[in-house]
Amino acid sequence: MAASSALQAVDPEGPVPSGQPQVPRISLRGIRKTFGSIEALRGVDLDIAPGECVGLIGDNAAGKSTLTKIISGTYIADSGSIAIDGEPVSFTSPAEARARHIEMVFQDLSLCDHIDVMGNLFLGREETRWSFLNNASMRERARAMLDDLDIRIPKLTAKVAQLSGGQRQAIAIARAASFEPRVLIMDEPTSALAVAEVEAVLRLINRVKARGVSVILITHRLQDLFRVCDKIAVMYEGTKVAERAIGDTSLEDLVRLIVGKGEEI
Amino acid sequence: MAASSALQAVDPEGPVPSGQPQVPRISLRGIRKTFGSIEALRGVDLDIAPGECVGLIGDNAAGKSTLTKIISGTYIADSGSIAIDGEPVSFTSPAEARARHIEMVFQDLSLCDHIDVMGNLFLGREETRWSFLNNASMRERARAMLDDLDIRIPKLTAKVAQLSGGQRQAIAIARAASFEPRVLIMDEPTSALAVAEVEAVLRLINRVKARGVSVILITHRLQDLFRVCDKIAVMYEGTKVAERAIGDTSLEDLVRLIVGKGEEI
Amino acid sequence: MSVTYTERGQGSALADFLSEKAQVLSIAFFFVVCVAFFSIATDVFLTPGNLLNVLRQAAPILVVAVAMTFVIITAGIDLSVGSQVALINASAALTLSFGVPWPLVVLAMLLLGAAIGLGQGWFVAYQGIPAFIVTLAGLSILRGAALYMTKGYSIPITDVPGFFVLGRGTLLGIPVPAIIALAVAAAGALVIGSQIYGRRVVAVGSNPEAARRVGMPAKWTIASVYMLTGIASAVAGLLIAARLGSGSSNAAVGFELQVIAAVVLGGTSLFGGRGSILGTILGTLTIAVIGNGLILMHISPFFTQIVTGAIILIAIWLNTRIFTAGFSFRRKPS
Amino acid sequence: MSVTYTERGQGSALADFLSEKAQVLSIAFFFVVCVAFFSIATDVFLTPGNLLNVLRQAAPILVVAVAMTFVIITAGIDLSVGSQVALINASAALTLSFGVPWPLVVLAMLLLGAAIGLGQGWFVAYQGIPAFIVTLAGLSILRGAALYMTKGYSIPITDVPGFFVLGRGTLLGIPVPAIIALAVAAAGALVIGSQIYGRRVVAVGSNPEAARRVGMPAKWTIASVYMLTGIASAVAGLLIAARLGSGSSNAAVGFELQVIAAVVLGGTSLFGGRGSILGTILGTLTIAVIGNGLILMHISPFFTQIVTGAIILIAIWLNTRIFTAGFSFRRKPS
Amino acid sequence: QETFAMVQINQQALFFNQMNEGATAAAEELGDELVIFNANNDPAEQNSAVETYIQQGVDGIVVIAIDVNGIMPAVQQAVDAGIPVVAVDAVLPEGPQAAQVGVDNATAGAMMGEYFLEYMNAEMDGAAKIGIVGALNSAIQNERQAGFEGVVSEAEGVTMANVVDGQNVQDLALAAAENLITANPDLDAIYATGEPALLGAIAAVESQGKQDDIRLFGWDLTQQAINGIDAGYVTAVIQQDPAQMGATAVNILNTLAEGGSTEPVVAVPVTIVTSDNVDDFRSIFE
Ligand SMILES: Nc1ncnc2c1ncn2[C@@H]1O[C@H](COP(=O)(O)OP(=O)(O)OP(=O)(O)O)[C@@H](O)[C@H]1O
Ligand SMILES: Nc1ncnc2c1ncn2[C@@H]1O[C@H](COP(=O)(O)OP(=O)(O)OP(=O)(O)O)[C@@H](O)[C@H]1O
Ligand SMILES: [Mg+2]
Ligand SMILES: [Mg+2]
Repeated sequence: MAASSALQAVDPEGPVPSGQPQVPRISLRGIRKTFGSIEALRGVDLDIAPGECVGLIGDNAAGKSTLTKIISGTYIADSGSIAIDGEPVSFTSPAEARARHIEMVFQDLSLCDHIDVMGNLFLGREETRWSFLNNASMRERARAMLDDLDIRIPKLTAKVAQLSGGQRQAIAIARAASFEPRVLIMDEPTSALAVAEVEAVLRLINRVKARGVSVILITHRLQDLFRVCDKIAVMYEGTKVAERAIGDTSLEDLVRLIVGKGEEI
Repeated sequence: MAASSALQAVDPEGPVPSGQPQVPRISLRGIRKTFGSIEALRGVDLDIAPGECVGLIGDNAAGKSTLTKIISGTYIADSGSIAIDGEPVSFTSPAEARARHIEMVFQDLSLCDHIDVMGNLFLGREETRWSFLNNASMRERARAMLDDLDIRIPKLTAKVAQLSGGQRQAIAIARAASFEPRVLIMDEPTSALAVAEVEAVLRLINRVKARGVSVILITHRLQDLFRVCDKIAVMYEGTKVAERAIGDTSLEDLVRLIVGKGEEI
Repeated sequence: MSVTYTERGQGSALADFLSEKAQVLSIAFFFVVCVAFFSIATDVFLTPGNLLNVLRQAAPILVVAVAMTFVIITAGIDLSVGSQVALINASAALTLSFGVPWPLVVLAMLLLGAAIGLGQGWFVAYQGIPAFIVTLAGLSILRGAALYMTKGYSIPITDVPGFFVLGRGTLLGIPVPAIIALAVAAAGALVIGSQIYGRRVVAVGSNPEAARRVGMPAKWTIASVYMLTGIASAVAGLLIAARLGSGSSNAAVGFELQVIAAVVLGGTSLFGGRGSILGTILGTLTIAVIGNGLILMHISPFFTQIVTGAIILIAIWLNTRIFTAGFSFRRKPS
Repeated sequence: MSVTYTERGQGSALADFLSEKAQVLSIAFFFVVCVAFFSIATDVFLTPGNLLNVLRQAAPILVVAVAMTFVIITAGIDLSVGSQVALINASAALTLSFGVPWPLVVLAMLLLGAAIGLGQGWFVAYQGIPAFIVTLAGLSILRGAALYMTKGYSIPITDVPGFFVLGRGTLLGIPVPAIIALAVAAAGALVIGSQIYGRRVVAVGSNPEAARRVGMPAKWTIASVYMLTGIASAVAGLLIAARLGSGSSNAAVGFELQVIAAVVLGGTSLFGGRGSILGTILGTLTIAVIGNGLILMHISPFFTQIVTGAIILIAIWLNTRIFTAGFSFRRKPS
Repeated sequence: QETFAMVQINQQALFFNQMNEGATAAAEELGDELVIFNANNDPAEQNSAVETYIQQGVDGIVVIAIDVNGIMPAVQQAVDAGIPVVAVDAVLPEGPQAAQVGVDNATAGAMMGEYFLEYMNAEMDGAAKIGIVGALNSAIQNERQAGFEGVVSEAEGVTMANVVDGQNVQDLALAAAENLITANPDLDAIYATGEPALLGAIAAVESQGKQDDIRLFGWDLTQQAINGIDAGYVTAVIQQDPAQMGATAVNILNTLAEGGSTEPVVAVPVTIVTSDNVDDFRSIFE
């Protein structure tokens, strides 16, 4: 694909041979978060190795989005610790997480409706020349970024408010994936995408994994997990109830784990 | 299920024996819609029979949401005609469509973030006693509506802004399905739902179909179509390119139709 | 795996209550502090006479602030209320001076206020012109009309004892204007909280497109809230005319900012969707109490403006620090 | 099935342009109509002397309106600009009367303006207090401070020819204030349209949480726009001082509403995210032209307020009818 | 030791501040306390303040009314509570107030009219076109305007150009005066009804370079007005003696409090300041 250079990912350490003991890229311990009367997270532990893709699944309102927002610095945990490459960190703002190359596709997309497609793709990372926006160079890269995701957006100058649901989602994905992430968090990235676009996202995940990027994928499309994930973590009502290597589980197993307590559907 | 009375659907004519020639519940002819420079719809025809579920699929930005918003009176078509039960109508506002029992689950959900769960469920259809909101009776029905969709929402007085993506979607679905629709349009209703909740929605569709409600289901989860639909319409760049009875098609066929022109994924 | 499936606990309802009612609690707290401070600092403040005075003085602002709360909840604004008050004030004095019976005048003024408000509402709701522009034009036009009617002079109202009761009378020892204002506020609270019209107002302010899509009469709802401020301005104009015994185009200069300040201080969001009549009442009374207290404390007039502004700012600021949990006046993060 | 797969056509770029620029086009159209009307109705209007007059008179408003456009794009508001102008105006006259060299005074006033603005911005951005409340308190405090400093006297500025050039001089026949104002406006347009700071301002106004999430310095951006209005108010205060040859706490009463009206008339949305400096320029000039033209036409002063308000309202209304396609001042339907 | 309260219109104009100073000084001399309230042009605020002072039981109230009719209920209330009220400047209708201090603005405006006609006949060949910079939102200034117009408008040789509204704010008055001058290139004179209006008119004449063509007549001296008189384009300014008015009012209240009585109308004379007598007033603005 001609445009693949637009989707770069660095891994300073290079891919680590699997099977060898290694420091997790991200390590969460005892994360808790309460909103008013709701305990969104009740103590969650999770490890993600470099180049690993973890599928995070669970019932609605289980706390998946909240957990990943804490990793990306959007929320601050009430208690618990986060370590990146073994080094404890505590983010007070998303900017700090971003400085450590943690990128996230938000479930609500977090686009600026009044800014055009190109502006949204480069939001917070505008290319400038003498402090002026370098539109020519951004336009070129923007095209490449979108082509990579197989999405058709005729006009880069259209305001994103007017785009279809899938087009908006594709922009959010392209934005997160294109700026050399070391950790890429995707919160239901394919929920509004059509078949071809979903395939493109899955290909994208496999591609960045190969470069050593750690990926967290939240999705309710369980069959996709088996295409890209190495490990599945299941959440239930604010706790992590199970973790499975991808080889040790099956679709039916996951459904049972999500629904919990032997309830049947 | 104890609460099934909350999900009622009327069909004054009663279920029609299939195979018999009948007036379509909804009949669209030559619908066109342009936004600025974008021709969102370029002349679309579609018929939906009473008690029939039509799956509307297509690539992102194909025009699915626009088409259904025209049926629900949210947009006004530039040209083309709509007939309901053979009678030509032209809606100038969503209120008129709603008066004819056309209900829609919007892709963006259209919830009021500052109003609580119960208020959103009954939005535009508040129960009153002497012009005062009858909260007691609404609370009871709200519980039943949500239980029907298998969704756990602990507090009916929580503001919907604080809920998880899936919870919000469930509220939008419950709102559209619960007030005796004759036509139920669902624009990607299951995109943010977990497994059990998706099943509940599919069950719901089959239940209302049996009562003679016409359903339009937009979804990118193609496998779901085979569980509930009678007919599939495929859109591509603002036109309807194919229509298939469910028995005459397969997953692979649909994927090929969506992607179009023999492109492969 | 040993993890068991447990449900979340119920959690503290108090925490929810606190974070949901933070604004009202915060202004209530501040109100109490102000009252306590002035009670200690001056011996006149807590006398019944003075308190009733404060109530009577605050009444016109409160009446309009209640209606303004509706407008602001729809994410609108009405800058023309001061000019409407002046116009009604002057018109009432003029018609009374022609010898028209006062109950008729009252009725006519209420209708006039409703008509003016509805006119502005029509431009906002049905023509889609921003409320700020429509009511700014209204501010200019209506004040100009009042000026033209009175030629800049004040018109005395004489010998209409029945009318004067509106502004100066008492009922069971409580000033009539205060009773009217509190009745209006109570009605406002009831309508916003538990009537279908109030629900529509909130829905239109929260997400106008969603309100339209569920079939609510969104445009009519928006237009009607301006009718409410029109009627409320008429009431305020009559109260002021009855209290001052005159009508003048200079009445209620700067009134709109006082009213909006009271509403916003009470925690209603200018971005729509969120507001509380109780907060508006407390906001209005707080401003009135500060004004009254500073007079009683014999603050130099060179300092009153500085002190008033500083008190409000510092108080709100301290409150945000105290009620930090979930407290946010700003647009909710989406 | 016989339907073939065809791609959508390109569509008319003109339609896009028209619907995107509807507000600016509409105010531009209206401006041209006003100019044409007054040119025909009076013979003085189109004389160079009068046009330069209008430019000079509009300059202080334009300078502040450009900065206010930034504030309003972030969904904020600054009600204190009039009081800031008065404070700077009075301070400049005072310090000049102490014999401080005028370039130093100019510098000091710009710094003072920046400091005041930043102070207000801090409360808004870092403390989360609504801009309306902060700047309303600022309006009161700063006007009070100006009053206190001058004790109500207007302080004459004498014998500072260099300073007077700022307000009364001309360069190549064009008044210096007009040159300053147009330079500020051009810089503003450049920053909003093609600088990274402008992009941040728009992003923060469009979706503050998204701006924060992508790592933009959201709070700093919000605070800084109030610094801009502070600096702009300082410039306006200096221009007015140099023009009047005196400083007084009475300067620029009601200035904030004029400025905000100019910005909103230019199509900038009070809900944030959308605004245009070109629109602001046209809005400011339109208001100035109407004020000037009505006096040239010898309209009775009792009618000027009525006529001004009515013209603006009717014009905006007609424009919405003409540019209907996609024209909407209101919040975008989500 | 008595406590008196003074309810002022605003503090934007020097006039009122000088009145405050005069009153404060008089009170100090008498050993009394004077508290001042600034209503910022809102008539209802004035009534509220009077009511508050009644609650506090002050020994006398001075009012400078915004709305002369509207203040009367509050005056009545004060007198009913045994608190004497003295009105200054704005003339109240017949009522229970103890005394009225100051000049009638309409009369003084007429005086200025007479002076203008004299000047016109002597210096302007008996014909002049005159414009007015007013403040329509100030009743006092409307009276000054009406008094002046009553004398001038019907007089032989006078052409009335526009009245423009400076809204009692000097930068608005400046713009209005500039527009007045451009609208009437043949303007000979301007009458400004108050201090902001006069300041604006002076600056407008300077900015338009019309010092040789236009003569200014107005109210309330300032340093700029004195400069204008020295330069010759400001011809005459009515100077009231606000400090004296304030002091007189306090003295009356003090007398009343000690059981004395007062005349119902106490005049404080106005002076028309011209180049002949301007030197007497320079010291005020040092
Ligand atoms: N900002 C907030 N304020 C209050 N409550 C919140 C907030 N964010 C999340 N919650 C609550 O926390 C719980 C977990 O929400 P979260 O969004 O993490 O769920 P989720 O697992 O992502 O669900 P879904 O699959 O539906 O997206 C929910 O009960 C939700 O109501
Ligand atoms: N309000 C609008 N203004 C301008 N353009 C619009 C508007 N609504 C839709 N469009 C355009 O119309 C086209 C069709 O959009 P639509 O939302 O109908 O697609 P869709 O088939 O629902 O796609 P998706 O599967 O991604 O939701 C898109 O190109 C979109 O940009
Ligand atoms: Mg989620
Ligand atoms: Mg769609």
